[in-house]
Amino acid sequence: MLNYTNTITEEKSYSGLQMKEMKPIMKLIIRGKKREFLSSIGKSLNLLLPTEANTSSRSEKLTALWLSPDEWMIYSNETLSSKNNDYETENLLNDNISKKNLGAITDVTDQFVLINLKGDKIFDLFETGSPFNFNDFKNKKGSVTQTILAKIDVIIHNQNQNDANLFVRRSFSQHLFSWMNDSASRL
Amino acid sequence: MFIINCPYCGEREQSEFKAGGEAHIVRPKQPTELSDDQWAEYLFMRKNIKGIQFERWVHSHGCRKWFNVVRDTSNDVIKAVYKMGEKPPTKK
Amino acid sequence: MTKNLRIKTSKFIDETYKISFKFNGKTYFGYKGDTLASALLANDIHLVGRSFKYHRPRGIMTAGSEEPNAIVQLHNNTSRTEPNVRVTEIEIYDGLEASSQNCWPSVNFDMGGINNFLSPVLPAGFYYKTFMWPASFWEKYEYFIRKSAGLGKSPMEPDPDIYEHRYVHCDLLIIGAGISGIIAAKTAAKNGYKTLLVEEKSYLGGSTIYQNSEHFKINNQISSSWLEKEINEIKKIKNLEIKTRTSVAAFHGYNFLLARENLTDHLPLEQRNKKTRQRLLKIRAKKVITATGSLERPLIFDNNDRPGILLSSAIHKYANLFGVACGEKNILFTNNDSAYETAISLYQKGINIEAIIDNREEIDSKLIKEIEKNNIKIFKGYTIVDTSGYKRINKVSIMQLSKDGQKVVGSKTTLNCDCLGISGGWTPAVHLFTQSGGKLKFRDEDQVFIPNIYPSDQISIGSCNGEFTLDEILSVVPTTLKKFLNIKETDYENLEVQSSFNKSKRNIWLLPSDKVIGKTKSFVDYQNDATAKDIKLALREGFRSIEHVKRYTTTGMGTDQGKLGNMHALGIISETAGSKMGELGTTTFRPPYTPLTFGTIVGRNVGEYFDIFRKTPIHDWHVENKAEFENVGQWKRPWYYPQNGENMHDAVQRESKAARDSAGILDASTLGKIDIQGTDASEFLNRVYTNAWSKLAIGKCRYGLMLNEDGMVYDDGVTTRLGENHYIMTTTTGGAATVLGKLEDYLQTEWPELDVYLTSVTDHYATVSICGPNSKKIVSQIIPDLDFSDESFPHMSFKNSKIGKIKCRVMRISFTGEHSYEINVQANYGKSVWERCMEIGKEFNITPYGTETMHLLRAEKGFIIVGQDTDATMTPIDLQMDWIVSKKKYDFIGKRSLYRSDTIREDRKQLVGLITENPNEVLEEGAQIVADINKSPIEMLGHVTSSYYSPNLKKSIALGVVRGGKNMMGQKLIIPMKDKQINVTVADPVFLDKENKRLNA
Amino acid sequence: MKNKYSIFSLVKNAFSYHENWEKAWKDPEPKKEYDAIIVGGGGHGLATAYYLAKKHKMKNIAVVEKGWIGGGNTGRNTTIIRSNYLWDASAGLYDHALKIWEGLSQELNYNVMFSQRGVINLAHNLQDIRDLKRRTHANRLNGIDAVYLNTEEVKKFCPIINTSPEIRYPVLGGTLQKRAGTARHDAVAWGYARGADEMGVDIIQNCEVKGIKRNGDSVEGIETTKGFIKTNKIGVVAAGHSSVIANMAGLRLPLESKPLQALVSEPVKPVIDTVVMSNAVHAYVSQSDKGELVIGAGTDDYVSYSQKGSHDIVEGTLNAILELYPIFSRMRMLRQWGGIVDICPDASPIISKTSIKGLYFNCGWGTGGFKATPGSGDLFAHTIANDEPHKLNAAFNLNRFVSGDLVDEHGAAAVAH
Repeated sequence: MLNYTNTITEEKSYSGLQMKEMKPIMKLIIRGKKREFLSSIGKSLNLLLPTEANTSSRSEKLTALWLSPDEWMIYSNETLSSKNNDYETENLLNDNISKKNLGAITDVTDQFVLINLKGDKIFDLFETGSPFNFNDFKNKKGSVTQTILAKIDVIIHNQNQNDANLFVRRSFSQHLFSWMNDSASRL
Repeated sequence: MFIINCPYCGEREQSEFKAGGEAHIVRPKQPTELSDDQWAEYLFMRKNIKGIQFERWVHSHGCRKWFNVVRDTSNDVIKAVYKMGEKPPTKK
Repeated sequence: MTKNLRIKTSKFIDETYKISFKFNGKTYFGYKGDTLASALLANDIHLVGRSFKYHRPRGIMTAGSEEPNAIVQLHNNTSRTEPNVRVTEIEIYDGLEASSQNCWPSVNFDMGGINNFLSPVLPAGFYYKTFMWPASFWEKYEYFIRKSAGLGKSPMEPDPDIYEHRYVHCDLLIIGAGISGIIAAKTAAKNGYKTLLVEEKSYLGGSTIYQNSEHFKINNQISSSWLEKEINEIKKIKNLEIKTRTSVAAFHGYNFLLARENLTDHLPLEQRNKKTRQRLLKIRAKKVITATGSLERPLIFDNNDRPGILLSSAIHKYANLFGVACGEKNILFTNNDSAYETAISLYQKGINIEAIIDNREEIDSKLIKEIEKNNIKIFKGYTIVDTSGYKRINKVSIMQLSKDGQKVVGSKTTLNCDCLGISGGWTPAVHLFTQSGGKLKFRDEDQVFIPNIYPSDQISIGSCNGEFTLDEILSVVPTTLKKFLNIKETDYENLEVQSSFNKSKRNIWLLPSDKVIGKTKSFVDYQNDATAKDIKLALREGFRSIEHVKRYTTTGMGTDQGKLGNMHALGIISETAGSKMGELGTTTFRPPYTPLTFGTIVGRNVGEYFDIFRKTPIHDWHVENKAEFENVGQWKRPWYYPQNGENMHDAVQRESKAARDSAGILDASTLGKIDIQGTDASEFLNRVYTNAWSKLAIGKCRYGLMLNEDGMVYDDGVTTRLGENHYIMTTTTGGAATVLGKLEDYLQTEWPELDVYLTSVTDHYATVSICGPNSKKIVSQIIPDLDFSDESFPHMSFKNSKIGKIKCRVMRISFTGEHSYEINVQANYGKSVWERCMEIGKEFNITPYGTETMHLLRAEKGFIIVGQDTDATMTPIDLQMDWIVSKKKYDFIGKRSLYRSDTIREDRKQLVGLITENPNEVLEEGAQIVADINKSPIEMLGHVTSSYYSPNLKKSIALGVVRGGKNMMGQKLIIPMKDKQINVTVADPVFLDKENKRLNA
Repeated sequence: MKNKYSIFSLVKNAFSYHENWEKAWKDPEPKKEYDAIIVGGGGHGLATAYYLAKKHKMKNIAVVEKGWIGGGNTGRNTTIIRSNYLWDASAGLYDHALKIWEGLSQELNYNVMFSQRGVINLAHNLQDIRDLKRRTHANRLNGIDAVYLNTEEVKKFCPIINTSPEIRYPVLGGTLQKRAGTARHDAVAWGYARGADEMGVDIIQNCEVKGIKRNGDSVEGIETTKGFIKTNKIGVVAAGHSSVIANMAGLRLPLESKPLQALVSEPVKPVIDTVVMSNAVHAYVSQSDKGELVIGAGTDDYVSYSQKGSHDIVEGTLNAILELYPIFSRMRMLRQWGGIVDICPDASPIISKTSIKGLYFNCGWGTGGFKATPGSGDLFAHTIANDEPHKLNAAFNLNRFVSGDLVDEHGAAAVAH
């Protein structure tokens, strides 16, 4: 049996800010342009992909983030078991999308590390390292952006008041988390 | 530092983008038919305009989409943006 | 014993809070609220520094960031030392230590002062005219020139402080919290604008806040008390953020501004640790209001630079704001009314005024009447022609001005003083406006440049827009705001304003003297010792453009960037050259407005945060096992694994041998991986690689070479066909990002019709590569239910499988020429897979190897490394890889370029193997290769690209590129080193196992 | 004869309060016709005119400048001079220039303050080491005084560099060219202008070229803001604006004009006595005689003629500076500015004839033109006078972009210099 290793081990807490990695979370990149693609995704997952830029949609099990006109990320709302990495959603979409040449499904579960942030200082932290304008973003539940934080590409999902998910590529995640903690320590 | 209005994501900082040079230089469909001079023209020769330039940018740290920008290279004012494949707006 | 010139208390000074500080080693006292300047003046100290060129004694001249003279070194010889700090800007704190600069042995006796006597032979640009003989001597002259230049001293220890960035996005930024800024802030914020108000000083209200004269009233209240109420109100407004000690350094296009927020420089040292010293605000404002005020102009006359000479407005400020008298025998010299404001406030405070010299003839404003009423002598129509006093002014000589103001007439009168206030009128602070690309216009009536054309959504208000008087400001500013913020009304309609200021002014850029100009020293740029006669000399020598004069005379090139003198320089040029001011243009004001600390610009991107540190999923194992690491792009890759004190050579020899004799294991997770899907995937690969892909069977792998459109090798790697329309491509570690970018570019812009999707999965997989004769034994134990027989799992093929319940992909590919496998597993299981391999591999002495060994092993096989064996000038043909260039394919990226007249030449540099005569001689990578050592000029045929001692071949091997090398097999060539020549023979680049037997061993 | 510059003439003139110095150059109105016109009054253009007059005895020539001489990249660059280039062609070109630099002050009787304080190029990774060694070996065989240094030797030559192995990209070694150094940029333009003017060259400022008159495939003259000027030889040395002039003649060049920024710190007493450049960490620094740290940044990636660049570039450069020199953290940036550099695909210049008879271009110097000023002027003058290139600039022709025989110096240009 293979052991599962975390990328980010500690949970960190500061006044007005808590940060921790959520894992394992299934993550898929799904790509497609055709109309059947959207409808077929909708049917398969009973989740409508957001077509408006910088937004997200959510079902009981899954959340979908808009990344570009033909690209979305789908991730599981709950953490899964680390004992196996055979995801029914992925298989379902492979059958209904890939095999039917409607689009592309790619497993990126470990490509990205999901860091969850809670507290009222989330955006104060982001403002120390991201050029993105969070003024409207922070008041809009479900908004999504791909931008730069501390020179690293990130996807930020404002899933709730004082509750945001940040996705960063695994090989960058420890560096970024260290930077976030350094910055948070002075907020 | 410009603010660039990505046709897909909206207004973002220049830091999120990369420039791709002069736009509407179509890769020849039949390169082998071209003379060395014609190929060099495609490969290297540029208008390098001082004034209104049509150019390519990519939202490399966002949606990763390429698009076109109309910019006055003498003062860096961006006049318009438009998607790949769309007709360039006529000069105002 | 120095005098105490602290006069009656000011509410801005907390006399209950005494602060002790050191200046040039001596201890003094000041109060909370003092700047170093006000504290020094209170102790009757004017002499602070020495000038740049002539080392003339210089004192405090201003009360703000425009100070040219009084700059000091803080905390000399400590890690917190800082050169060139303006005493007018630094707030004093307990333990402050400042010392004078650019003087030796001391500011009171400075050897450099001799330059003042040599000055006749040191006119502007003298160094261009001499120090040329003998030719070889320049370095020696230069040594002394450099030593005498340079003001303060650079810190020599790392900076203990922390700096940060903050990105700010607001509807409106207001720069400057003087009366105009305050009015704007209240108006905008009340109308719903998310507003940021920044002020460089520690207090709000600008110069109005200490304007206590009965002559300036708003709604019948003294202007300062009126403004105080306004300030208290704006502090309560929600969507208004106010930042003091924050100065805007740069105003770039698109309303992007940089501001420095100073957080700890006013605190005692012991209170600064672990705090952020300065924060750089990167501001994006939808709208900007510039309310930066104006700077008082000096007057240009002979010896106008002595300690004790200050701007009249500075004397006013020191008296009213800091409660300090700059002297006991004060004289004021002016060409306009503002000196009289100073006079009145000095008079009210009982500070003695000897006389006022006014170069105007007819003057009769309320202010002047009051002065005369208090029978203070006013010399009307007079000018100062000279001053005396070496380290402190003690006399001024005055004469009457001719009607046209061009000459002096009559006899000379001498007046005693210990302080001289000068006022040449006001210059709007348009620096930030012009930085942003704004165009100025010249206003003749009062000889000022004011904003004219705005390049972005911004406006200038108040005295930086040429509105100098209280009544002007209160009538013009509200109207301007209504238009700019498009709102109906403000709180400032029909106020009742009383302002006694009369705007008349007699502007003479260079005041006449009774001496010939050649004998005068009328300073235009105080810090750089540029005088009026220097400017005239430059013009005489043909330097016409303002930029030429500036560069030739160094006017405006000091740390104050000519905030005081630039206008006079322009004036003198236009008068001398007979051109009009407006047409002459200004010199360009370049960012930053005031010098900006490097650390502030860099923020936290220092030390461990200088650059990103990418780790593979197996990184921790490598660290635990003492790997030495190599930087590959932003990745840290194991370089080699030294065991019990091995050096690199021994470790690499051991690792390489083990890999070929039994089993080696490599962390290949850093290779770029791109998931390619879509019905046109095969066609896409056909277009981006040099070889053909359509016929590659599902489950098979193929090596591909990617070119630039110019035909030069760009990247390489193995791509595997996972399904009919599904591939996974690997790229070089360094190339990963750029390759994906390039492919997306072609896909989106050239071939949008192709149904292809690219997704990076580099970080999703950990890649464990096991090679060597025993590799199969090991992997088959890790994945027991997979058939590893050569029949079902041949070289260059792949299989999906599982380890336990965990999916993985196994490729049988080889970069070493050995029988080898690559296990790709989801990253979070990678370390575990690696450890299993080590565990099971024990019995086969499985040996982890790093990049160095990998490079050696592939070199034995003659496999290239893009970037090491290639530069941007190598085609696949040059690499003797013709076999991978499809002749059938109609087109692929870079194909056409391979058939240009110079790319088809036979005598291009080509990749070959090199064998040294002496098998133990290992060539130096980068060494050049020649055929004839005696030929001159010597002809270099190429160079060594890769070179190693091969433990498996027991000899040195090397790859290199050699002109025409293809047809030189067996030929002898020479490597000319510094100390010797090495003979080599050109050979086949494949040194080991030419038949590829080992792949299936 | 103009009054000669020397300490004696300074003393002599001191007695007349420097009232009697002559103009360094006249400000003439253009004549109707010239034998040759140089477009662009920067260092390269003025040098070209100087050598046309001096070596090729062409006296009836003019330099037309749209602003003031030396106001473009000449007056904006960071003045690094070196010749340790990789390829023979480049080494030949830049070392030819370096040799002229060594006697230039005396030749011009104008102190250009050429200071041979040495230039170090740092290596931060294994490929850097290979590339720098490759370059030093080539330099040695080309007779150029470049040597390879290990980390300790680097530290010895420039003690303030942080050579700790703990930093993100440790200094693994470097190269040193001792003959390399810096010079005073303005003085180069002024010195050549004074020299050319003395030989009768007309230096015409505030004269912008508006068009190039052609007769078939040869040139007849230029339209300017000061009227039409007849000539049948036009040498264009317009740096960032080369393409603008080329377009007037209906030519297209393999150039892109991009912003390049630089900055100086406040002046301090001598702290660094050499020039240090780093490709991998993207920073280079020297100290002016005035005491300012002179720091060059990289280019932006977009075409612009605005003479402004993006702040990210400046920030990135200072990041690198503080990585290599942590002691400079409390130093302050005094001034920052931008220039427009014309960049060739192979990062090498063009000194070449064109398809139009009598039209010559000297451009594409990218970020490294200043160091070549005297050589570039000399060789371009030769090319114009003889209507054929000198052997030292033969490789830098326009045709290389057609035939594919590029002189790829990206290694040398990876960081702006």
